[in-house]
Amino acid sequence: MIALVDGRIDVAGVRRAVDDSGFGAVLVFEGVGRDSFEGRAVVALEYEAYPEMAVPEMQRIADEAQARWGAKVAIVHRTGRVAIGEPSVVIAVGTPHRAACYEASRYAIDELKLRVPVWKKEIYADGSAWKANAPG
Amino acid sequence: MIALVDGRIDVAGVRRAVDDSGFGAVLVFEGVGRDSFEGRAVVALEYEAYPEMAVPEMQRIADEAQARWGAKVAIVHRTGRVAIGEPSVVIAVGTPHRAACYEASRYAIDELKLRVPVWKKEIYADGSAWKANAPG
Amino acid sequence: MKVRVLYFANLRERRGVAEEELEIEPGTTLAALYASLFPAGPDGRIPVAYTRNRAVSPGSTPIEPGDEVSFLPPLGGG
Amino acid sequence: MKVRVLYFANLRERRGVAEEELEIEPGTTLAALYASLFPAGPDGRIPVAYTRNRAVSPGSTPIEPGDEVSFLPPLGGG
Repeated sequence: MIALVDGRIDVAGVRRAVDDSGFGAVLVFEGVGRDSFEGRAVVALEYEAYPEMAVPEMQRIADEAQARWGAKVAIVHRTGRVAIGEPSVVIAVGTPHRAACYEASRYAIDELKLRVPVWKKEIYADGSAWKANAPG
Repeated sequence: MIALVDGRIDVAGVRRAVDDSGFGAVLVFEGVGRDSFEGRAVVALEYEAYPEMAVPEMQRIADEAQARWGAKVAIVHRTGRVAIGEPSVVIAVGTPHRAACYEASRYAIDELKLRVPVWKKEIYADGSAWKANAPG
Repeated sequence: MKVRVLYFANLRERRGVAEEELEIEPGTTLAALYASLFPAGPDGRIPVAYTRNRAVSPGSTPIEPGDEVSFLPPLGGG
Repeated sequence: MKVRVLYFANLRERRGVAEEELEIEPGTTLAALYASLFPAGPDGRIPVAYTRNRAVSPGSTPIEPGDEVSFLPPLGGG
């Protein structure tokens, strides 16, 4: 399951996408909207994507994790407004053993932040700002 | 939330236990019953605990992760029979940033396997065996 | 010749549209089109990755008729 | 003197009960009690961690009246 969605992410659905009776470890990572950035109160986030590039790039990351760790990977990123405390991205990874699960999960979120064309705007009580991820 | 439970683990409930509007990353680890061990078909698992020692030890691990990474940690381990594909343990970790989340989650499961008095029996079609975790 | 240009995030806000069809000179490169659309301001230019037909491409790439072109500001996904 | 002994996993199966109250000599150590309850078989003895009153303790620890004692086989949680 690789997708961009406009409303709330069905976290349990992303988890189920990596069901496999041969897996002993499953990790679900949620990137969640925080209520502050460098001391400034954030009231919501807004995400925007280039879908025709973002979805294939997420698929490539999942395929890379599959090739490298034998992991099944599901990635769903949200677009539009995201409330504080709600996930903007959910990544589920399943593997036979846990060491590979942690490595593959970390790889997927790190690569997503570097490579997938998605942008984030922080909304404050009195304004807003586009926020880039720190470089790799 | 630190608990031993006798039936299915409410994964979403464990996740909710680490809700916090200051957290930007949440990881849910599931240790899941696998369908084979060294090529032998496993039909189910059975877990047994020393509850009066296991629960305080899980709490200590959560407290250590809190002190070291500022993480909120919830740990639920199941006892009794666990079907293949179902989680025997669920660990939810929330932190402000993701690097600490991965470290704290990995710490919690690694320490649990080393320190928490829980035992696992693999059930085969034609027998069973107690299985210890590999040493540290 | 015609080219389809997509804008995202702060570039979309500055341009005021999410996409448009433009008429450009044959041989125009990705970097030249970006520079002409977004003149440097007091803070310089937003650094971008150039894309042509949904693939990241060098700024020196000449645009072909009918291409879909975009300029990706620093990413913020996750 | 009386001591409460708990058994888990393969030790529980070998002993046939999950717990029992035993009468032991004053001064008996954790290791001595384990050795007397589980004589070494052809494969030797299952290696255990000794516990007294729910705390892991050295095998040389003398058992006190009323203690809760156990022998933890290699762990398999997770």
